[in-house]
Amino acid sequence: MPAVQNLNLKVNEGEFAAIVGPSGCGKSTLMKLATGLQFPREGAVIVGGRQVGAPVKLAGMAFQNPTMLPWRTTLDNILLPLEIVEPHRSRLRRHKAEYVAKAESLLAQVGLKGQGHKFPWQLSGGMQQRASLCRALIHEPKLLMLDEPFGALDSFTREELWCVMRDLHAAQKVTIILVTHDLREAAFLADRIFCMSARPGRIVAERRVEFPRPRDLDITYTPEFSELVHELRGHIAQARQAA
Amino acid sequence: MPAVQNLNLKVNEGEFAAIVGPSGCGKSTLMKLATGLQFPREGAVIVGGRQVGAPVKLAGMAFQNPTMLPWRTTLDNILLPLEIVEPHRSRLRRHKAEYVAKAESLLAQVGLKGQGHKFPWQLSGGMQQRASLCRALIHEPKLLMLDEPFGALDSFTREELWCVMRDLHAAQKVTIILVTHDLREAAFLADRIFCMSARPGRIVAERRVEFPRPRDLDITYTPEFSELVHELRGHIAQARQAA
Amino acid sequence: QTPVRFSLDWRWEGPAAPFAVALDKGYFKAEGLDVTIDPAAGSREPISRVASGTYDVGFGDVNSLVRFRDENPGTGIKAVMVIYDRPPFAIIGRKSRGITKEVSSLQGKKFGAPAADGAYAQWPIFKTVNKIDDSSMRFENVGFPVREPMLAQGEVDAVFGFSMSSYINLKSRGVPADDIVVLPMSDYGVDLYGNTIIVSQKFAQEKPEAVKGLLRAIMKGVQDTVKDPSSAVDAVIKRNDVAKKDVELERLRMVLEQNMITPWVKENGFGGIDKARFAKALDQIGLTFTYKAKPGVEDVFTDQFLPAADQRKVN
Amino acid sequence: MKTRNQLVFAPWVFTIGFFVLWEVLCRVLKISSFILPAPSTILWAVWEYRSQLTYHAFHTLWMTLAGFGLAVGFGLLLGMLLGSSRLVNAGTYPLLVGFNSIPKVAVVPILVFWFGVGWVPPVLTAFLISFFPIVVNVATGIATVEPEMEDVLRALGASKRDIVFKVGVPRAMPYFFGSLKVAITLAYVGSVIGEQNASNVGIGNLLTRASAAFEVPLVWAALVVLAVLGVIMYAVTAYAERSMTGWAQRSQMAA
Amino acid sequence: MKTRNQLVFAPWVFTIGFFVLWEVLCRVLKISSFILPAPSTILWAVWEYRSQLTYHAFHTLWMTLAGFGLAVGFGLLLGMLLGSSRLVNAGTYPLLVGFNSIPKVAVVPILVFWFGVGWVPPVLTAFLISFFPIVVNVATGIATVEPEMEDVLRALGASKRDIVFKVGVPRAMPYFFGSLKVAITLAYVGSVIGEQNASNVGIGNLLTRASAAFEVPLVWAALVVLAVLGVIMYAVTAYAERSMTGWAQRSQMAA
Ligand SMILES: Nc1ncnc2c1ncn2[C@@H]1O[C@H](COP(=O)(O)OP(=O)(O)OP(=O)(O)O)[C@@H](O)[C@H]1O
Ligand SMILES: Nc1ncnc2c1ncn2[C@@H]1O[C@H](COP(=O)(O)OP(=O)(O)OP(=O)(O)O)[C@@H](O)[C@H]1O
Ligand SMILES: [Mg+2]
Ligand SMILES: [Mg+2]
Repeated sequence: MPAVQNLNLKVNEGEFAAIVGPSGCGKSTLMKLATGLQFPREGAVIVGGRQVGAPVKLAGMAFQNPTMLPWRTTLDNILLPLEIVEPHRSRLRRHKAEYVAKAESLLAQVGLKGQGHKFPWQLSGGMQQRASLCRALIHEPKLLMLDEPFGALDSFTREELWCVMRDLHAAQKVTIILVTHDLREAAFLADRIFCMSARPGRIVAERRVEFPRPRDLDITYTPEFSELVHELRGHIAQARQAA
Repeated sequence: MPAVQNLNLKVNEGEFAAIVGPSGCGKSTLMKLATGLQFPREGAVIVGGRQVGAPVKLAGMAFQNPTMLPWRTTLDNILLPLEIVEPHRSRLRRHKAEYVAKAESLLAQVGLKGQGHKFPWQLSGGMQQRASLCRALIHEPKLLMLDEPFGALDSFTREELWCVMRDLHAAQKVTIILVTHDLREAAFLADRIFCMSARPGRIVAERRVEFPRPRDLDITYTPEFSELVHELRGHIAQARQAA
Repeated sequence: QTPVRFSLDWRWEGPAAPFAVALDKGYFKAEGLDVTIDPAAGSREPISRVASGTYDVGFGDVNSLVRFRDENPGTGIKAVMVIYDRPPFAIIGRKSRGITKEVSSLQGKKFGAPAADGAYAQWPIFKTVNKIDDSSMRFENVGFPVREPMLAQGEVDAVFGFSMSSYINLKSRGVPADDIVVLPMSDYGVDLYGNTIIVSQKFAQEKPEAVKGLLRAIMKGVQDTVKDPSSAVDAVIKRNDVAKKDVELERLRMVLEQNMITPWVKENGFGGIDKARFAKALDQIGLTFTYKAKPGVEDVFTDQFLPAADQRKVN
Repeated sequence: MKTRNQLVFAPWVFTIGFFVLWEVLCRVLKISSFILPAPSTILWAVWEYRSQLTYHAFHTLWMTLAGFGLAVGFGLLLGMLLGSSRLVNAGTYPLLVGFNSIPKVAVVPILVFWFGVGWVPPVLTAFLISFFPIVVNVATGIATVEPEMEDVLRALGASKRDIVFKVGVPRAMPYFFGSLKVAITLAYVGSVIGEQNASNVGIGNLLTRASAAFEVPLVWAALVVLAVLGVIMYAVTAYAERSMTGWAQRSQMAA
Repeated sequence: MKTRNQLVFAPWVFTIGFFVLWEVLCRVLKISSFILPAPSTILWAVWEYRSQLTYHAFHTLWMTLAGFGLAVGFGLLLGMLLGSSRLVNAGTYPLLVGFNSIPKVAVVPILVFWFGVGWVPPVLTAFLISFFPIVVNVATGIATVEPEMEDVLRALGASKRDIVFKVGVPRAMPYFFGSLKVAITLAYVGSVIGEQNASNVGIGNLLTRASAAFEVPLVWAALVVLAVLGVIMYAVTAYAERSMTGWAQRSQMAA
């Protein structure tokens, strides 16, 4: 049985989209298909009107597992995209210090100040996940694909990072696609939320989020917010039942 | 700087303890020290009045990362503890079918019915985590150490598994130590909650949870419950500030 | 039946015909011996094999035996029967490269001289006896497989080798027979003996009758081979599935003529030694290395196991 | 499934291409057949001596398999020991490396002293020459197991032996199979060396006799037979590898 | 830090123990010195011939290093190619395996024909004999990279070359260093074979001359020198390994 089927999902440029759905419904698969990391056994993936044949360039991606390269320090792991993506690639050698400073400031933003010299396996699970987020951001991609980037974090750290993402989105107008199982997270951050169901993975609901931006953490305590989360819960409950 | 220091933590037999704390504060390290998987660079670890010298036997452990062995199917991964721990070890060959049936029923309980033949890398992140939980349970250990076992799950699946854990604890009177960053989870499941702070990791607060057992999911909507969660939030907020 | 392990000096090729004949015609069996014959990789190998006790009897180079005994005193292995009255050591050159039968033609030439070669090992004798100054000559350590091909290609002017192998190999490489010049060292004052039958001390002391029987059987094999080389070679071909009869027969004929059935053998019978010549050989061996303790003739060779003189006639 | 077909044909294309190139070079450069015979000459020799070659090849195959079998068993055991004990590792590696820096040709005569000419020296030479790569790779494979995987078992109070068998060895399988490719070729070399100096049969023995008789095409025919035997054994190993370490071969890089 | 000390002493203890055992066995079993000389005899010969041994050993060392260097470079490149292309892998493995099943002794004569007697044949033999383990291990290392690691780079639109260099090669380093231990010992064997057949200097040449002259203790002295050279090279490699693949050696099994 295919993991995802007949799945249609439209995200505008500069939009912040969130995908929610029960565990195992095909969210990660969707992300990998969309970026061309996996190829469909049958059928085709169309992005921007064109069939995806090779990994799309210029996406920043944070995987569900942090998968840092164990032979590089955290800092070197974060600098990795710069060694690949132009124009940084050709600039990296000469402007090393500048880029390192940028990586350090990103680390500081996610609460890992001064941990760059450690190897990934010397970091805690949540720290690795945050470092992996830094890696997705360092080259300032136009499209960010985040697969449960805050799954291993406590609520405080998580909320801090929400704000970091919110500000980043506001400042740079990047397109962000966020996979999450935290409905509050989706409601707080996204412009549009897609609910997926399992076996085969399909979009069962699409919901625009109309809260004005910039949003403050306080809105998560408003009744409208609770209502939205409740509505999403309903969709997911349905999606699970269907499976 | 040591990851944890002067840490004293008393869990009674048959108790359900939860440990909460900000990311990177030393929760996983604590678990590993207590089970003898890591040895302290300095000082000693005392469990049950005796210094820990080798990994303690008869503990069931679910790690923060599922770390399934990639060369075994999910089912074989789950059966692994039986190949090690007596008395199952000597019984396994003759009673194979019985044990497989047990593993299958565990899989069904966590919502992975019929997925046993798949290899771990064919499962989604949340599914791996659930399989790893099955592995911790299969040999019915007297002590369960769970390190963020529900981190990658959506709230519905998570709540289902809360109930599974609750029933298991009620039925078998195992001692459970649960690390989590979800305060509602801790409040719903635990008899006693420990809050940790970072750098070095210490217990900053200990809180008994007095809700009567058996608890229903409904209690999570009571004001007492919200109050407890709020109190815990306060401890963690303090713990983070201190760092 | 007394079991006897016998080590040849080399593969099953023409020169091993006497032993093959003795096996096939049951001469060993008739003496009450159950002989197994194994090949070896060179005429030095049987010496250490016999000395180690793995083999009872070997067919190997007596000059190496002298040297071996000097290096390892107390092993007590001895030569009991001479097979090659003259050693096959030779310098093989090409007329077209200026090599002639004259020793002086060797001056300033380039030689293919395998480090492990038995012929090259006698160079110090050759050079001393013929008063050659070899400072202008170049000796290249080439492996056995390339020795003759390099000569055929003209990479070297001459090689050290055994007359019967190198000559035949060169011919099969397409070098015309009249371009090949063979300088057998024994024609140039090198008075050594060649391969002999060697027995271990243990075997000789514990089973002297078996040794005598063995030599009688070999003697018969030699006589049969001399009489009918062609059918003797068949016994070899049977044991070597890549050997070609005409080649092996030619090789055997050369060995018989040049090394085994020499004028001295025709006159005095096969298998024995001329004590004076043997003593001289011991002196000459002293030119190739320094004795720790120079042996006497009796130490190296004993004729006590040889068949009676009248049984050792070969013509 | 175009790529599947390509994968099946690739070995043939490459191999045949290689031989064609060799043939052409031999003809164009007029390389004389006693330096490097053209494949056609060698093929002809293979045909001419087919019965001898078959007979000796089977003997060599047996010697090699016996030696290789010993090497696999011993190599796995020693590799497990070295991989799981830093002390034994530090202690014995120098000896092992030292022993392996010694050309095995030098060891064959000793084997003859002890066991005489026969099947023992080739088998032992094949064994001695081929066990080392297996030891090194298995040891490396076990020593580089991710501690996270070990912890799964250690948390259960598993003995070190259990950990080595349940995690170390399976994790080391890709390493092990890698080493088998090296070991099987070395085992052939070993049994041939053994046969050259201490046997009355076998390709090694045939080789020396052929080269002593300057039958260069036959020498090469024997070498080609050796190579073919090696490739067959490799194919068997590769098949076993695919079926046993499929879990490790998921990389898409090798596409 | 008791274990640290143990690790430093272990090689010495094992090695000295081994030689003592050898000495005792030789004396008790009265093994004659032309079969297997006792270590004391060998040591004496080493001392007696120290100047020749040093001279020839340096020559061999150079030959070996040159051949080994070539093998490392070529092996890495070919291994990367084979590990990253299934097609090339399927196509060339049979050829490589076939070539490696051929005893290199048989190849030396060809080298002598083409390059004459001198330094080229030993270097090339060392190269030819030692590159294969490197190729196999590097290829295996690259082919078994976890796809999750590749994805990190593939998501950035990295070219295959980038992926091979940034993920494949570092991931294959433990495999690579494992193979070096095998390759260095083979390289010694190769240069010795080359020297035996095509050189006027070097340990290989010394070996043949000594064994032709029944100087068995000198033969063994030369072999011991070879072994010591091999161990020294191994120590250098092991040092490089420790400093470059520390990340992979975190296993606690090897305690
Ligand atoms: N490599 C693979 N081979 C075969 N099946 C796979 C593979 N990867 C994923 N699947 C299957 O596809 C389905 C969807 O998996 P996916 O990882 O996309 O889920 P998900 O929505 O990300 O779940 P989670 O929230 O638990 O991470 C699952 O049923 C899983 O078993
Ligand atoms: N192997 C290691 N070597 C060195 N330092 C380590 C190692 N493992 C963990 N640490 C450090 O110990 C501290 C605590 O790590 P730990 O994994 O216990 O955190 P945690 O509480 O589990 O965090 P999280 O909630 O993010 O999983 C961190 O600062 C981390 O950098
Ligand atoms: Mg997922
Ligand atoms: Mg943790």
